[in-house]
Amino acid sequence: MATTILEPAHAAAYAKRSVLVEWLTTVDHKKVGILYGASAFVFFLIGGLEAEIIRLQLMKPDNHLVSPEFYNQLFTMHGTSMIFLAVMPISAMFFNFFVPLLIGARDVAFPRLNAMSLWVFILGGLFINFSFLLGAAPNGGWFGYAPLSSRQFSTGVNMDFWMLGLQILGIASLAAGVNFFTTILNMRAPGMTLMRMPMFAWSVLVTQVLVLLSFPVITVALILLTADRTFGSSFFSYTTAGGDPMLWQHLFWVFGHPEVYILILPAFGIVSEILPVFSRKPLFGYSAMVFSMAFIAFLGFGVWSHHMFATGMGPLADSFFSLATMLIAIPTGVKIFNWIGTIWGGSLQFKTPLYFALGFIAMFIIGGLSGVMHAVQPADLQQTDTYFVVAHFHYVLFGGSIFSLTAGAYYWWPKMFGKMLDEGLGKLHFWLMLIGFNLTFFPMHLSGLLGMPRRIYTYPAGLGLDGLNMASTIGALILAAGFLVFIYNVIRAWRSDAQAPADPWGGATLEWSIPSPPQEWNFAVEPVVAEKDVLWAMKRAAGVRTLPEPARVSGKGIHLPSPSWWPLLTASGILAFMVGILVKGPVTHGFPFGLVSVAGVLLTALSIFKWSYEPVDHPTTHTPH
Amino acid sequence: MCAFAVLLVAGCGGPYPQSTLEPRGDFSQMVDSVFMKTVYLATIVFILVEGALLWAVFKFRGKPDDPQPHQIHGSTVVEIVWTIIPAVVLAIVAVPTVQTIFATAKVPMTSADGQPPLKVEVIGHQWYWEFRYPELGITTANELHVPVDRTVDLRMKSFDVIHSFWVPQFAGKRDVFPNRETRLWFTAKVTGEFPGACAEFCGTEHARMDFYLMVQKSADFQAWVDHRRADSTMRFDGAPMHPVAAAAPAVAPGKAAVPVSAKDTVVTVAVDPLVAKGKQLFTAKGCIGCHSLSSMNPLKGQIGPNLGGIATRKMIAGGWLPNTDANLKDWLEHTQKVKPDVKMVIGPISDSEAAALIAYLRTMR
Amino acid sequence: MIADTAIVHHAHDIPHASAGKYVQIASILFLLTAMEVLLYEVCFGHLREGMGSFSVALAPHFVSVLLILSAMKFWFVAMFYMHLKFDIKILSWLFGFSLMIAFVVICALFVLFTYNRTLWWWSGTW
Amino acid sequence: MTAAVLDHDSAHAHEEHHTSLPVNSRKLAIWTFIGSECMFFASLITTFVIYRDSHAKGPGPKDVFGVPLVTAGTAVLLFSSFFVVMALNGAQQGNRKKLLTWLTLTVLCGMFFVGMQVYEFTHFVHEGMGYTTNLFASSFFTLTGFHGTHVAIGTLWLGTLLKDAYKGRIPPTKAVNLEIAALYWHFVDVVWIIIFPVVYLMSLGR
Repeated sequence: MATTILEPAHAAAYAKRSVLVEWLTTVDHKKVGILYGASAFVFFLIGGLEAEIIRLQLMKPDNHLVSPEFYNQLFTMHGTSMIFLAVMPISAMFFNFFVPLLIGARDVAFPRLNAMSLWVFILGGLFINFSFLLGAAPNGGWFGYAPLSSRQFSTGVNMDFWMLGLQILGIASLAAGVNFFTTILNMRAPGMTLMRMPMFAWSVLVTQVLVLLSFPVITVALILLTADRTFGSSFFSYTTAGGDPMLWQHLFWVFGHPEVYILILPAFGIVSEILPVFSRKPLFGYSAMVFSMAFIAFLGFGVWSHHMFATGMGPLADSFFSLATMLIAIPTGVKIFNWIGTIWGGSLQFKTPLYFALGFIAMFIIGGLSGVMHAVQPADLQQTDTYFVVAHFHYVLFGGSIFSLTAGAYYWWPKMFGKMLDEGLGKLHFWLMLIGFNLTFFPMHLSGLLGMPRRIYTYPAGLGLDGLNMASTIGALILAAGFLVFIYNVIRAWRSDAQAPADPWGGATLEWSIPSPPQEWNFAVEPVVAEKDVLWAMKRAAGVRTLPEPARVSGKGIHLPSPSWWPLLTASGILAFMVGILVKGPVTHGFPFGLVSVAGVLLTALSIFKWSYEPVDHPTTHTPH
Repeated sequence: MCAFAVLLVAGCGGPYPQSTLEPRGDFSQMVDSVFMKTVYLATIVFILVEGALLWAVFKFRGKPDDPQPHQIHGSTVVEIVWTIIPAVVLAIVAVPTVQTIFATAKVPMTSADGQPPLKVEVIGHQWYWEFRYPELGITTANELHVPVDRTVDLRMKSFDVIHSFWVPQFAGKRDVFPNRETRLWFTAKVTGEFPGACAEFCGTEHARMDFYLMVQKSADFQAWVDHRRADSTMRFDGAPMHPVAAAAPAVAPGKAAVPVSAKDTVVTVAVDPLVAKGKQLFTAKGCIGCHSLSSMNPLKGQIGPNLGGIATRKMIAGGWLPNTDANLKDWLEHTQKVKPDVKMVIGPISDSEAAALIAYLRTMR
Repeated sequence: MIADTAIVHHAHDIPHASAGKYVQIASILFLLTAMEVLLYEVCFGHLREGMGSFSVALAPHFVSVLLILSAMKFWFVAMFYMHLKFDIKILSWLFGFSLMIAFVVICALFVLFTYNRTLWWWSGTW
Repeated sequence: MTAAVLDHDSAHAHEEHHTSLPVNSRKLAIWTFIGSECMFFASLITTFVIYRDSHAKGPGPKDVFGVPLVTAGTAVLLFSSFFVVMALNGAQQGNRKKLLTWLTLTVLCGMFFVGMQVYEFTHFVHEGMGYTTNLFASSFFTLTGFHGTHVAIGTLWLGTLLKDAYKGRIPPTKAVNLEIAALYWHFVDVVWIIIFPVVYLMSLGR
């Protein structure tokens, strides 16, 4: 019904704009997705470089490769980047590109809001990383514990960059949260009931609930920290008026624990898409998968204090949070069993995406088991803040999220760019990553148990940690090699002329029914869905294994949202506001930087105002009546 | 993977003085016992689940032109079974967990040797540890002396940011806050010297905020206490060396410092002109502003570590460098290079001045 | 309840309450607010002297009564002014779930901070 | 004119095309946002409750709070909620006069509330309670300040809708434009319904 032919030639109007303007003003969810992915991959490489320097510094005891101060900046930025600038936005790339395709929609519910999320994210990421150029990158840990992060103990602008940067990124996440929640609930194709949705769409829906309910808490925590650092209050410092650093920890982890699931649930979703396709067998226990995911998300709000077992909350609170944390292992176990159930009895097609998806399961099991060990509060008293924890969460976030996101990249690359990635290089990438990953992080379990605390820039000889750390460093270099292979693979595919087919893997979901890469309007005719795994159903009905290659259509008259400058300008206003606060903090240089903030607010307000009165349609299709 | 782990550990040999796997106190043994239970269970689960995964991957590998496999959408019975199994496994873990939480939370009222627990105040500083024995009136730094078989009741606070006190072989970590007291306890079961560390990121030099736990036989501990109570006052000929110390008298009332004769001081100082010069420099260079030289006269709001008995300590610079003349010289001459951002600022200092200070500090036994 | 049948409803429009209903709700809300203020005045304010033993009896229940009155106001606004009563159920679920998480987090934090020492009851000397 | 607007709207039928749930996407979005805001205010309220007794230095709640002023503010917000719901009613009926009248009153209430809060804050500062005087003050100003910011944004939003209404741009088919603003406005009101007893009355009655 959305194919009503109104006006011709919007494609011509698009072509008139320069490439730069086109990308800066785009509201196409696929372009937004690609921009998310490209910028996040750059931040991922920066974060990876930080990790490599960290590993080189820890290669041997008493090493002096980097200064203590720089090391602290490195690990803070590594954590912050990987969480907020890599894993979340790479997931967001998949949300953006594939959620509308999976649910059979032309776009997200709010295309311009979507573009705004993107620009806020990119500007926020640049803002935080800009601190390196001033030699003042954040140095207080990604968790920014007060009072170390208060002005009294952190006089430079380092933590100002962190706190304001995170605030900017939070705005992007919240806007995207509203957008995708609404999109998934309200933009599904006819017949696509919630319980027929692809599992990835479910994972995004649940993830957005977590974003929407956890990010406001870190927003408040950062506002209070800003009040402390910039305006002289003492919410988290103890010296003047009895503020309580524990409040920071609680607020941070009320956000921080759901954040962990924000990082892993989309990974669950991607793997749940890939396994059925390469097993040629539907996902085992679809409803159990949905309910366990919802249950994980729900419990995720009741376990935050397990990050604070060493603070001495008392046995009652410790027991409560211990048991609640253990409960999470049940739905997580159900998910793992269902994945194994999916491949069980299947006909496994060993393509690169399947390799990474299986690697994900294997690694995530290990991360899950060490997670149960942390839930045991007394054991956690020994493990917390050691390399055992570092091992645990890298098994979950690297072995889990990154393996899954890489699987997703290989799986969806042909759809996104119309080029196939090379299978041989892909498998080489997999083996380098699997070996490098385990060589890096498995020894960390042991170095942690043998007494190596986290966040130390060096350690003495004689603790028996030398060999383990050397192994980790060698592993990290192998990991890096794996990603170099990936980059080479991408460049090769980029240069190749071979066009990917619409459905290279025998897919089950709607995105494989349209050309690779999809045309701007996604679906020339809005699909109608009668059951789960809709494309498989269509193939069954047609009695074929592969549907004929869909034709690329002219798309004449298909109505699309207009490009807009206002999302980018809104984001710029937000950035200006934060820059004003940043500079107001420690120095003013006689310039009233408060005015920069005021200008930022005015720019944002003006942009939102203009945006809400801007015609939604493409200008050329908007004729006066 | 587990075999791989064992090989790795075996390959690297030992010893592992900071290991959590060799508990030598009651607290850490309780923790280790529940931890090992989870390790055994986890190993079984690991082998079964990874085994099933690998088996499935091996068994069900297909060719592109294979017929479509049987399309199964799920099974309620199977779902229920594999929901219940993890629940049961977790219940097995949960029971000892809660028991151990309560057992470790409670500070025992009496020690194994029948005495009340030994109270120690732990104060975390950027970046060293201060230890006070309120019942004995002693203050020391970076070296916690305790008697074997006697429960130690630690009451912990921070001077600045959050730290975390950790002696892996004896107890789990406990965070140390600036505005609230936290507690931890343990009873050491063997004597020896054991490293400990700060486990909560606390700024630039977090990595080098180590300390040593010295577990001694009761008699040795008592000797150490007596020595600390006596010798550090000797040099001060009754009158405090500096006004700040006077403002902060010895902690325990009724346990006045051992009276000393002026003669001792004169003797100590007169032996060596280098020591005399060192003593003069210790004031002239401003050292006394932050460091007390007496275990019995801690500074109020201590900034630098208490140096009472510094000559007998194993390590300097926050439990990092062995206490040798060479290291001490390096420390005095290049403090900010050895440990950047540390609060100690001493200004340019010549080799001879350093030698004099070292000679003086070496008399602090 | 469905009074506005005269207007042509858009596909998504859900019938709302009538103007008369809104006036009714406004009166109730005003009354409840008055009761809140009155409660304060009786328990701790100007009316304390005059009410004597009634004040003394009521004061311990001040917080709970106040919270109940506020919850009632909250409910009236959400149900009628925000039309949750007439709108599709998913909106109520959405709001209700958020409120529940918010409420649980507030309560948990309140307990963790206020009863920090109580939670240590087991450790004897505390 | 109405015909023209309707015609204009029908040309844009795609805007309102198929939705999976029988609810406008923007309305669903504002509800989602409101759900998220619950956690925002929950965190601020928690912070206030934890710190409301931290006023060893400077004035405490009993020194500065006055019941009459804040009751007036509460009443203003409650009435504005009533006004905006009447305005929406007018918009849905296509009753322009009703819409304009009640919407004007709503905007005036919003302005009045913001003005009153400015007065209240100035008054507190004069009494010696600055933002950083003590933690009670900091958490009070942060909580009520952010609530006030929400009121101010809502007032601006309703103001632009009033302009639209005046120009006849809110026909019954576009009443949802006002409805989503009204939902936000009611939410700001229910937050105050919590703040009024929890921050003012309970801090006084102890």
